Amino acid sequence: AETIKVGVLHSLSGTMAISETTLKDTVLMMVDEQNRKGGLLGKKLEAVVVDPASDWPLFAEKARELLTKEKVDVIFGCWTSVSRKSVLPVVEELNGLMFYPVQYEGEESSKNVFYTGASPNQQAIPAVDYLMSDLEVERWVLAGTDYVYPRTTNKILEAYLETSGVAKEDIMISYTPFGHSDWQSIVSDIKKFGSAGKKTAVVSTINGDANVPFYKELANQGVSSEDIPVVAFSVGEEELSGIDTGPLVGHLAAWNYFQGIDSEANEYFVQQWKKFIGDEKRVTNDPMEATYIGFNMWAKAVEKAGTTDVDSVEQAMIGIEFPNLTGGVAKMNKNHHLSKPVFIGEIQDDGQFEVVWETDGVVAGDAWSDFLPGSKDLIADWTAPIKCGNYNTQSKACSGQTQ
Amino acid sequence: MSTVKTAAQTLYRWFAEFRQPGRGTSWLVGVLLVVTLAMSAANLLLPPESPLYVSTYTITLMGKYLCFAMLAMAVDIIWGYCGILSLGHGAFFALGGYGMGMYLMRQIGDRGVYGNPDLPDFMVFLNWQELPWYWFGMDQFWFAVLVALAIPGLLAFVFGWLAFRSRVTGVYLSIMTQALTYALMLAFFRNEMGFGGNNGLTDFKDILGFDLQADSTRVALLLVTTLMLVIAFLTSRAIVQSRLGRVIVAVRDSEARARFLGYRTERYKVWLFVYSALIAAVAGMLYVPQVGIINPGEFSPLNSIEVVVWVAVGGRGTLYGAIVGALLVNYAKTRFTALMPDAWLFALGALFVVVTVYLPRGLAGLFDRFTSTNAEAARPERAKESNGGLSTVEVSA
Amino acid sequence: MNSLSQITEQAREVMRRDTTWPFLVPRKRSVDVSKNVILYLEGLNVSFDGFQALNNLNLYVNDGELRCLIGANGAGKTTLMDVITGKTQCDSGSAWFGQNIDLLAHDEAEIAQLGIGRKFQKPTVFEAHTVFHNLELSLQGAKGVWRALTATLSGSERDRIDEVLEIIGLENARYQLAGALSHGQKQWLEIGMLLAAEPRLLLVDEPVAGMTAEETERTAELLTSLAGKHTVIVVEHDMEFVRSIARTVTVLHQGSVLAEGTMDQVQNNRDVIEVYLGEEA
Amino acid sequence: MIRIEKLNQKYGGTQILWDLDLDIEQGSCTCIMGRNGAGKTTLLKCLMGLLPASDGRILYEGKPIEGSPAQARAKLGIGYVPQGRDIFPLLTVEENLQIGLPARRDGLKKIPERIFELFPVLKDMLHRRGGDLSGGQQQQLAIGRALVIDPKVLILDEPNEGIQPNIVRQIGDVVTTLNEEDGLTVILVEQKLGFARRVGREFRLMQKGTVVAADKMANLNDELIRQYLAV
Amino acid sequence: MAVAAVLLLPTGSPLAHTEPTAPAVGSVLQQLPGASLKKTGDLVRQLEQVGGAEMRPLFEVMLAGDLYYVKESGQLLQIQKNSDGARMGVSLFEGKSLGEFNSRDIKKVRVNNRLRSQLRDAIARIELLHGDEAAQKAAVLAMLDDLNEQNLRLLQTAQQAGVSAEVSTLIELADAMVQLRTSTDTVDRLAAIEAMQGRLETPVRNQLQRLVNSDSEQDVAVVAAAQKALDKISGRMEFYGQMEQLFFGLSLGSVLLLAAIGLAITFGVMGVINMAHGEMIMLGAYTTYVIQQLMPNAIGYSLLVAVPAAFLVSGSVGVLIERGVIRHLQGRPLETLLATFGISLILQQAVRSIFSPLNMQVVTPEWMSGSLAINPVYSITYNRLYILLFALAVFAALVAILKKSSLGLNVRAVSQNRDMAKAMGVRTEMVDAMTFGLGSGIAGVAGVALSQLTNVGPNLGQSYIIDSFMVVVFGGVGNLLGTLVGGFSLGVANKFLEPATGAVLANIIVLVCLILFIQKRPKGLFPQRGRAAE
Ligand SMILES: Nc1ncnc2c1ncn2[C@@H]1O[C@H](COP(=O)(O)OP(=O)(O)OP(=O)(O)O)[C@@H](O)[C@H]1O
Ligand SMILES: Nc1ncnc2c1ncn2[C@@H]1O[C@H](COP(=O)(O)OP(=O)(O)OP(=O)(O)O)[C@@H](O)[C@H]1O
Ligand SMILES: NC(N)=O
Ligand SMILES: [Mg+2]
Ligand SMILES: [Mg+2]
Repeated sequence: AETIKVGVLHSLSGTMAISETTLKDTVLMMVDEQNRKGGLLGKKLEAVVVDPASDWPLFAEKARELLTKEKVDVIFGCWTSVSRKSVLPVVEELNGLMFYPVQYEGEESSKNVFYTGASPNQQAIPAVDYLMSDLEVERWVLAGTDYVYPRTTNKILEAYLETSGVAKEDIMISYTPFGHSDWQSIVSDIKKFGSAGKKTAVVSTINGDANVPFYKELANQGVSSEDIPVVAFSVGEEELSGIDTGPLVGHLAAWNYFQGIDSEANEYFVQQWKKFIGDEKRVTNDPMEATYIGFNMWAKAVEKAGTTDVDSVEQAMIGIEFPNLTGGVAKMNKNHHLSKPVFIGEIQDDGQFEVVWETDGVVAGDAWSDFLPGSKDLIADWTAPIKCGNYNTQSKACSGQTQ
Repeated sequence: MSTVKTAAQTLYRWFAEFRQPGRGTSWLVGVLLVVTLAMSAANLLLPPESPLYVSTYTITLMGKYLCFAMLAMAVDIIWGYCGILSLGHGAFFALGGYGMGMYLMRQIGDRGVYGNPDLPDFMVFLNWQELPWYWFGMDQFWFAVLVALAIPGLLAFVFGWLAFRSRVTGVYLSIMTQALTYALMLAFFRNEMGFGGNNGLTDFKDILGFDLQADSTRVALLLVTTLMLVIAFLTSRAIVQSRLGRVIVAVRDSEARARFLGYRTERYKVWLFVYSALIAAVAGMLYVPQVGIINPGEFSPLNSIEVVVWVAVGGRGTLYGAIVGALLVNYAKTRFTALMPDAWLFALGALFVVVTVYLPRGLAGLFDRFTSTNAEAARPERAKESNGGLSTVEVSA
Repeated sequence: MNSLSQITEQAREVMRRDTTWPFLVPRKRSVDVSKNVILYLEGLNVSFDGFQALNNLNLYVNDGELRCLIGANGAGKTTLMDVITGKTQCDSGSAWFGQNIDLLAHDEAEIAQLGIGRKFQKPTVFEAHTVFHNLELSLQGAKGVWRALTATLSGSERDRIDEVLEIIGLENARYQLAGALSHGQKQWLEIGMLLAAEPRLLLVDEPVAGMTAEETERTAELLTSLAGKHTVIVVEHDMEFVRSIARTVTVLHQGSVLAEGTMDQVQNNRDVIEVYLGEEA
Repeated sequence: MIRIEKLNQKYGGTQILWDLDLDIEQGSCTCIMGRNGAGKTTLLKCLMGLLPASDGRILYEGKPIEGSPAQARAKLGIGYVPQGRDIFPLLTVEENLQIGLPARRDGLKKIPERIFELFPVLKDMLHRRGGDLSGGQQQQLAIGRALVIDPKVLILDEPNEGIQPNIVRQIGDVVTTLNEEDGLTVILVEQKLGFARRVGREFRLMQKGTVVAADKMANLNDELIRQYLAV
Repeated sequence: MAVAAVLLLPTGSPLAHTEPTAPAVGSVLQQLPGASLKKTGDLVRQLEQVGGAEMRPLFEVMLAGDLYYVKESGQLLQIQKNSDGARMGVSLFEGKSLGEFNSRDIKKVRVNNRLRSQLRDAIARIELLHGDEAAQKAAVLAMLDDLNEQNLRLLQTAQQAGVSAEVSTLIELADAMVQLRTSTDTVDRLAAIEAMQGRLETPVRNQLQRLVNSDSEQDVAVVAAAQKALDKISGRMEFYGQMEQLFFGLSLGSVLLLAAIGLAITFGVMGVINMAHGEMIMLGAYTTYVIQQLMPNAIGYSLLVAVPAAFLVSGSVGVLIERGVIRHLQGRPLETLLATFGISLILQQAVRSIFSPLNMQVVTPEWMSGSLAINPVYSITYNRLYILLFALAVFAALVAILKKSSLGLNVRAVSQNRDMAKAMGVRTEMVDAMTFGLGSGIAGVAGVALSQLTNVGPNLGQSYIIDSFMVVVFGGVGNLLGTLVGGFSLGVANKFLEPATGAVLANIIVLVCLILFIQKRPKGLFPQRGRAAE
């Protein structure tokens, strides 16, 4: 019997394994689940797992391997933006289909990729709104790892804060290398910056591994969430499971999903996950939900299209809706990004988040930021007649699109 | 049983031909050319259904392997023959790659996502207003190539000149090279550098007007890579077999003695280092269009260490060993990551351990052992022992 | 007006066809031995971590001489050679090669190219090269990088190597790796390398250590035959050997010259007997 | 005391020692001679356990030791002074001497005074790095070091290479003293006939990896010398 | 201004001994279940007003996030998890056990950041009158931020009730601050500034700064005095800033030293290019994790147990590696790079397979958390301080082992001339194994310390291997003192550059300087000397 092949392109070794392995397991769990439901189009699903080993060129190579050698029908993969950028030309050349489940800096929309993680307007902007309105924050530290996601997000936030009337000297920006582990000076600077008598908050786009030492240093230098709250965009339940969260209670994170959110679907998902992975202590997180939504949407789209043919599925995907784990319904928009709700959670001492704020309804993901001069006129629309990822609403043309 | 053994011996002897002056050259060159030409033809001429069809994936993979082989050879020339253990050769490779990447970036022109004809995408969305000066001229292929050679060459020259003049040797030199590539990695990670930060340069469209996604371009790139590898191999072989090569080995074994014979050993080392850096740069230049991305990760010290490992697996001090080692390890990596994604590191790690323990001189040593008839097989073990393993000083031995 | 004609005059001078511009004149400096002295060492001091290895040492060696240098272990003989060949920097003093070359201003490689060759106390040869190639690398000639790349062995060079091989008795080992030679064989090879280089001044540190009596004799003959055309300085502890070759003997003690003279003079010097030879010598 | 039977040894493919037989009596002072490359050093290394023998037997006080490692042989009382001295270059003279102490059978924890009596120069140099000493000083250190383990057999490989004449004599005297007064068995490799004659009581001539002649030193005649030692 | 909204001071005397079950309290409490966060804030305010000091246990339960209510009845209670993870109810105020509750039946009274700070302030006010000295001090400091008249009155009440000299000074400082703000008399205000001179408390500085910047301030003399006071404060801050940087540098140096010190043995002394060194550190860190899993109720002692345990674990793995692999590579030092690189891959994957690829949670014991406040702008974090001391202790211990035992001498002899060492009766195999084990064990011990600073994950080792090699080489291979000095100088250099250049550039500059330094001293900071080293 023929199968439908699902490629899994997540690093299982190297620096990113820490985050991506979970997503590999999530896809395997979804494939299992789908097969138990009878597969798709009467065929079984078969997962093809490869390890791109946190090596960016290897991502491209493995994507090519999946598409040409394994002939997979869809790929779930990537975490870092650079890996996605590396894979992008390959999926476009070979007309593959990829689901990308991680929050990212936006500024991209490809016909062959569906972005189920948050774009900056679904994470960063609401978080800043919350801090400004509810916590009356007036002074801002934008701390990030030095790479494209934080750089872009901070650019957007800077522009956004300035339009909201924050003075330049009330914004401090600090970048650190990947895996930075000595935060003494920076935390001390933050402390000083925050002692000017105005309520101060840190907006953290610090990546993965650097977070643990960062929070440890915060706690030890006595920066409590009540004095200077930190809102993070890359710290979820999984990251917290590696930290002693006692001293971090009250710091914040903005996501489209928290494990702690009460809903039947979520409870089922969490249980299913714990069972699948065989560990009661394992947690779920936002990229997992994004994978979950992406996978289910794809399955729905394949049923709808009646084929796994990429062009048909791509068109069928647009407008597909699927219930979020947190209640409400996610919808795939014309720009290949999702509409999802946004939550702000506070860290609890059990390593979970307590939602303290949420958007009224869903927020539609922007492929192009309204706050960057280069892209405020761009939109992505993969339906006729525009059918392009970077349509300029001023010049009424797709910039630089190779046909 | 005995037929198996004779067959094996014949095979080994056949491999051993690689190392014989003259004939070895033609064998390796021949094999490389025949294989790549056959692959190219199979890709372009046969229909995809044919069992003999070679996919573009394989072509690209092969191209990448050959670039790595060239890099490994570059390392072997200075390490195997001159005893300079560079733990930072990835730097030259990456610099070459960035040179080529800049050219390819400029070729995108206004086909980038923002449609800006002058600025690469990453500059547009980080709000750069104009092209930095060091990007000028990089839209010309010849100029880009020149820069991509000149920068690594110059860096190698300055670095080598400083280091060898002050007689930095052994691990001290190795760690210096490592610091060099590490510093470059951190620098290239910085977005302010204007090389795309962590994301590096990507989304290339075409090279010299040929579409990079076209099969024919990929095949052409493979063939060019093969050709360059063959040329580099022949040149290097000529060098190591000349008197220059003998001086270099002499420098490796007893630099002081060579100096007392009147050889300015630091000059030999500098020029060899520059030569090796240039080969690495060429490898990097060929690598980038084939894998489609260049980013600061290539500067990572661990990458450079891996190259050293390829050379050691293949057999240090034999040019063909470096090539075979690079091909083998990378092939193993490709296979293992697909066959056992969760456990491939066990396999690769074990491979390294086993090779070291059981094949003291790498695969090349294995060939030797089965084919040794000449004196070289009986290398002086005594010499190695008597330096007492004070490797702290004698790592270059 | 005047100045103009001066300038033209100068220009004409500069452009003269029968001269080469000074900076284009090859700076191949050969040693000037017009005073018949090839090595002047004056007031040399070398110390290591406060230990005075050479102590205000003065030594003059004539061109074509065969000089024996003896002295107690640790007297500074090897250190002296280190200074001459540029391996060790001296704290003060001067070292001239002939009238015109200041050795202290050159590094090891330059000094070797100037024509000073050396055999080490502990034999050092290129272990990964064959005996033949060891000799080839030692041949006199250009030692530049580019020249080495294009160098081929000429017929006469090949003959020279064969000749040396015969002298040192390693004809049969010519393709053997030097690393596999025994201690004594390495000694010979290193002497051979010295011969192949045909230096003007040979510094030979303990050449007969580990050699049999007959080999010692052969070495003595060899060194004697070299004297005249070359200048040879030999360090050796084997008194019979020294006696068989020596014309002038210099005795070093604690970093300076203790005595100098013919073998007989030195042998009967009380000081020398006390610190070096021992009573029954 | 020591008896070697049919010893064979190879470096890689080349055989160096061929069916070598050797007999050393307790308390003797035997001088092994032969041309460069005859295999003298190789033989001593096999005896010391630093080179594995391909086959053959080595008996020490009647017990086979060919299988035991060098350190065990040192503990049994074999002291070794290698050709080229092999001082630990970065250890001080004192440390060089201390290394051997644990191998003593009497458990002494201090460097015996006897050594400084034999080689006073070592006392002056106690805190210098071994590698900085001049050749002759190193040679004395090497012998002193071998004596620290309180050996019953002392193996010396060309101990006079590069040593000033009065010290050569001194070493000769020391060896004789050790042999005659302390009853040490001495095995000496030596090229210089004079020294060999003066110190040795027995001789063994080696050629091409085998012992070709063995006798009392008094019987070493010109004929033998011409045949086996001349080039 | 600080976030804390202007709070109404409890009008009822805080000293009144009202019953907590007073009807007013009860009715406020009734409104808590299901209240919005904003509403909860109001309710807390009312509770403080009507309940006073008696509300403290309630506030503390709330602050800890343990306040729940039963969904059906709306009854408030405290939930404590017992060791089996069951939720046990405890009645408020009385502390009676109410038995186990199902998580579905109860709901948490939500608290957020802002509420927590409100609660903390309320507790501080209570503490000021009822707490011990430290609590009083903290309470006064907290109030400096928000010196309204009522707070001030409270402070005065406290002072009259009798407080320690230190707290009293602080209260006087508060007085001065209020004086400066409210008085119109120049002399009074100058006196106030005098009292504030040289104080490092943030509110003092901010008030002076505001005064200096303010356009409405007319009194030139006061402004000048304030400026002077401010300059003096800045001067002191500058000084403490330097001190802080020095400590940061030493602390970073101690981390580098710890990471490198094992390598100084395996690589520096034995000459094994040990690429698996990082993984030995990693094993030590994982050992800490396992130990904490084994003794969850004695986290305070876990590190003390972990140090020897990590030494044994990493040390034994080291011995295994030596016996299994390195031993076969004698005389081929370079090949050890290849083999240990392979081993490092295997070890990384092994922990990934055994412990999952995620980071493991290592708890920081109480005694290592927080910081030692020397003054308001200079404090030293305990974990860094202990690690600094620990690094020095490990170093001293190692030096002692190598100097005092025969191992040190034997290792050096073996590394300089293996054959000769054998011939001298040294059991070289034993020495090799012990040395490699020692180096690895020390790396493991370093892992225990690093587990307190950074991720305990499969990549832990990789992040330290490059730095470790640099430190060892910079210091001079084979020289332990060099490793010590090398580690600290790299750390301090880095930290002094960082404020000016940022973390990334500082790192780059240090690397470039390292390269140039090796030009000048090709054998590192403390080179091996003598003829043999040439
Ligand atoms: N690099 C050094 N560091 C310290 N001391 C040194 C160094 N080099 C030489 N010495 C000392 O200088 C003195 C002279 O040594 P040198 O080798 O020149 O003696 P020599 O005359 O050649 O002796 P021999 O006949 O034994 O070879 C010795 O005492 C030696 O210890
Ligand atoms: N490590 C080695 N590998 C190969 N051959 C070797 C090695 N060491 C020694 N030989 C060879 O073994 C033979 C015997 O060497 P050995 O050192 O025992 O000679 P020897 O009698 O001590 O000579 P000498 O008097 O010169 O010290 C020599 O021909 C030498 O070339
Ligand atoms: N897309 C990110 N988080 O790199
Ligand atoms: Mg000497
Ligand atoms: Mg010998």
